Amino acid sequence: MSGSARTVDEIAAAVAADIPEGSFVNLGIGQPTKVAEHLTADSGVVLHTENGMLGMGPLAAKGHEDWDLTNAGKQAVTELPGAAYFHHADSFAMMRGGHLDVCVLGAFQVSVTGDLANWHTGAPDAIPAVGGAMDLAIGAKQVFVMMTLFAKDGSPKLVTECTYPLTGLACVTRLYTDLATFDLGPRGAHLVETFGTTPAELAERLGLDLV
Amino acid sequence: MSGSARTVDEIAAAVAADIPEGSFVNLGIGQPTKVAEHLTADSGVVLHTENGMLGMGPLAAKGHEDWDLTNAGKQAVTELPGAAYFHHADSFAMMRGGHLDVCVLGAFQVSVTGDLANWHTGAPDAIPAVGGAMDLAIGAKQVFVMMTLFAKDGSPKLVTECTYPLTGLACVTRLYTDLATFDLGPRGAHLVETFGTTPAELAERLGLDLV
Amino acid sequence: MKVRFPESADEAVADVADGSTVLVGGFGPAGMPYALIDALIRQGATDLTIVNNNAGNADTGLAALLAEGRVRKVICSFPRQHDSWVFDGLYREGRIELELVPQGNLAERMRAAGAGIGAFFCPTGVGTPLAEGKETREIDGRTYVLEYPIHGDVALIGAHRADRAGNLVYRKTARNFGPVMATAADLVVAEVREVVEIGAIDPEVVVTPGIFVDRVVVS
Amino acid sequence: MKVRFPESADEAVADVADGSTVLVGGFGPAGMPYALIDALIRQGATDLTIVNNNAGNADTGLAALLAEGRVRKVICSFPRQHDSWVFDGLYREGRIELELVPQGNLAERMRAAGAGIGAFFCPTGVGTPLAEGKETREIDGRTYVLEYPIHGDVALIGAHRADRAGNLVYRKTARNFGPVMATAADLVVAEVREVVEIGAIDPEVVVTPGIFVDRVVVS
Repeated sequence: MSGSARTVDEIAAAVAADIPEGSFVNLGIGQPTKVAEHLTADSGVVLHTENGMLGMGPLAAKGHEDWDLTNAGKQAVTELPGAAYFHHADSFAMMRGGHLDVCVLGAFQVSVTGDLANWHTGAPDAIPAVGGAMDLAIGAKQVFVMMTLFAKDGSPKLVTECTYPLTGLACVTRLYTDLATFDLGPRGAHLVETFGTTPAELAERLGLDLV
Repeated sequence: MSGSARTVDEIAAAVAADIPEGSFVNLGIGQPTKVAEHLTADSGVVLHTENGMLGMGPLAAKGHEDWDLTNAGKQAVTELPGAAYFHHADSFAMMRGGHLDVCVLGAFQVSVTGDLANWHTGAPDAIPAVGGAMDLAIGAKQVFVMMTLFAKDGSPKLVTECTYPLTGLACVTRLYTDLATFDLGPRGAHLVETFGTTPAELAERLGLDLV
Repeated sequence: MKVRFPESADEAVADVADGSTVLVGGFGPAGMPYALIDALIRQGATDLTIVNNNAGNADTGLAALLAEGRVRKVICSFPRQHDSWVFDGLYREGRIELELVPQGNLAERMRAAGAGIGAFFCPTGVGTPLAEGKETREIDGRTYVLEYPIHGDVALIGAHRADRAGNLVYRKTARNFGPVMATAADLVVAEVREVVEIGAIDPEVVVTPGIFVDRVVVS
Repeated sequence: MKVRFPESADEAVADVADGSTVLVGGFGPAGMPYALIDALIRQGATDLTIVNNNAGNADTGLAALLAEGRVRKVICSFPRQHDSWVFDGLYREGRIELELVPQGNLAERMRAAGAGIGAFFCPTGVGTPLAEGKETREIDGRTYVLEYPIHGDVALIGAHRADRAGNLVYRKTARNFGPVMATAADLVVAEVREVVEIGAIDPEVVVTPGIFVDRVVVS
């Protein structure tokens, strides 16, 4: 156990540290994009953006945007040496065919066996939108999720079974949160490390058996 | 009726004359390749070769072969201005998706409703080989066949039902032979023109009702 | 058949029929055929089904087409955006139909339409609400959902450059859906920044061969 | 993972296991990875399944591999050629298995393997002996045959040029099966004419991105 809960930046740094050298990686929209800031150039990690590019660089500097070159969040980005462009069907074939090593996603809920809910709160008046989330969930060799462990109302977001509509079944392999990191799999959630709390405290707050 | 049976070159010329201006066309291996010799430059016809090219030009001159540039028969060919290269899956997607206007094939047998048999004689000791024949048969908007109307043993090659293993069902739209041209379709074979014979003679030799 | 080069975007979309399914390229602004969409707004076709990754932004382009009540149904992966108020309003009022499709399925279903594939078993969406009511099958220990082609009557796409044979190249991530949509519609209209002579695009780098392109306009 | 540049073709194929399915690029001589095939012959793996458009020509390359009795099965579209005597002899003696696949299915089945498609309904071969015993289905009035992916343990392909990131470009019709096979195998080895520095291949013209390529050798 470390002394205090992790910030989003610390979570992103932890994710970055666990990405093997030379991996091909897709970072989901939102918090996962922060992982890029913690990847060093000599890691050889190559970023994929599902709108058709490998070798994506950082956001474009203000005033230097090229609106033909954007990421999945439609922000202007840049191109690194060794990049490649391809069309949408090829890009998702790459993803769905299992060629990406890692994708990093946010989540509303994750189950102990790795089910993911991150596209829809299930609220009746919500306009649904899925984008590439379901494709990413089933496509990458490893799916990492980063999120806070508890919702604002205090309810756990790591659960026995997701109550929100699912994005994918048994797809999340590792869960990075402010309070702990977990390995997920068919046998349940394995607690790897805690931050600002103890395993016993955490198991109680979560109401889960952690294997 | 014209005065005499057509030569292979005359059949090829007749096929070429029936290909609409600006068509995208695949010419099968063997006799159909002769059609290219009768296409004028101002026809705007663009040739597809299934090994990954549009805008194929004539055979390469002797001594000027480039063995990275071959046709489906693995002969060295040339490239015309406006050509494009693509990989095999894209090439067959183009074909099977119905984007080619015409393909021209040879045949062992064709049925009056347009079934095609051109890949296998059915001989027990024959080593089967299909290549792209089945894809071409179902892919192009129109499938023209050129062949002699009778086999060397005198048996008709336009038949009520093919006895050789099929390449495709109800796919041939027009049949060009030495003795006649036919339109084929669900209602049977319609005689368009005869060469060196009369419709009555031909119907009798074929043993078919020609609609 | 040979590609045509109409004088204007209006001429290029003049014959789009009411009730058409229109594939519209672009992912956000990148690759969006703005001039063709504006021409389609002026042209007047209605009862349209629009296929795009999104469902319009702010008050221009697709959003303007929606605002005019010309779209019966949107097939897309991500309608909800910070500036998708036109779609949001129509949807909440029940005045527009939505088929929500995972982005990879959107691309692959159009590819299938262009490639003559009748249907395909796909791993995306298994066990989720978007697979409800769909046929599933276990193949080699993995579960798949059966997905069907999305075919367009018309595709309106944005590209970077065309040659006089209709061969297209794109620029950076503006490529996105354009090459796939070009294979999947009966009538394909491309909006490009420039048209060059035949021979000026290297045959090795053509992304969309001219066989897929019916009309090209410069905007 | 990062692409490697082994010293030799022998090193590049050193770990091909007995019983592997090996996708071999090329359509006739164009795109054929001759050095890798020769290295595979020296390497000794046996009981192989070979996927190529043909089944070997004359006495070299694939034909030599067959002649050494190392191939259990060939999956191809066109084994019979004027100089396919090695295959012809083995086949007539019942010493080699043949799965004959229409050429478009060969390409599309490998694409499916690379794209995560579990199976697809395809119009090719309906009503012919090559569809016998296969599931068929009528979709929108047309009959289709269900076809399954062809996945390789190894792909050996020929390309024109690689950069140090493993991005590949091909030359003319030598492109053929290479880009598809590169997506469909666990281990992808490319034989190229030259390797250039990163940045020397324009990202717009990359045909096979480095993500698909494990090893590159110059021959």
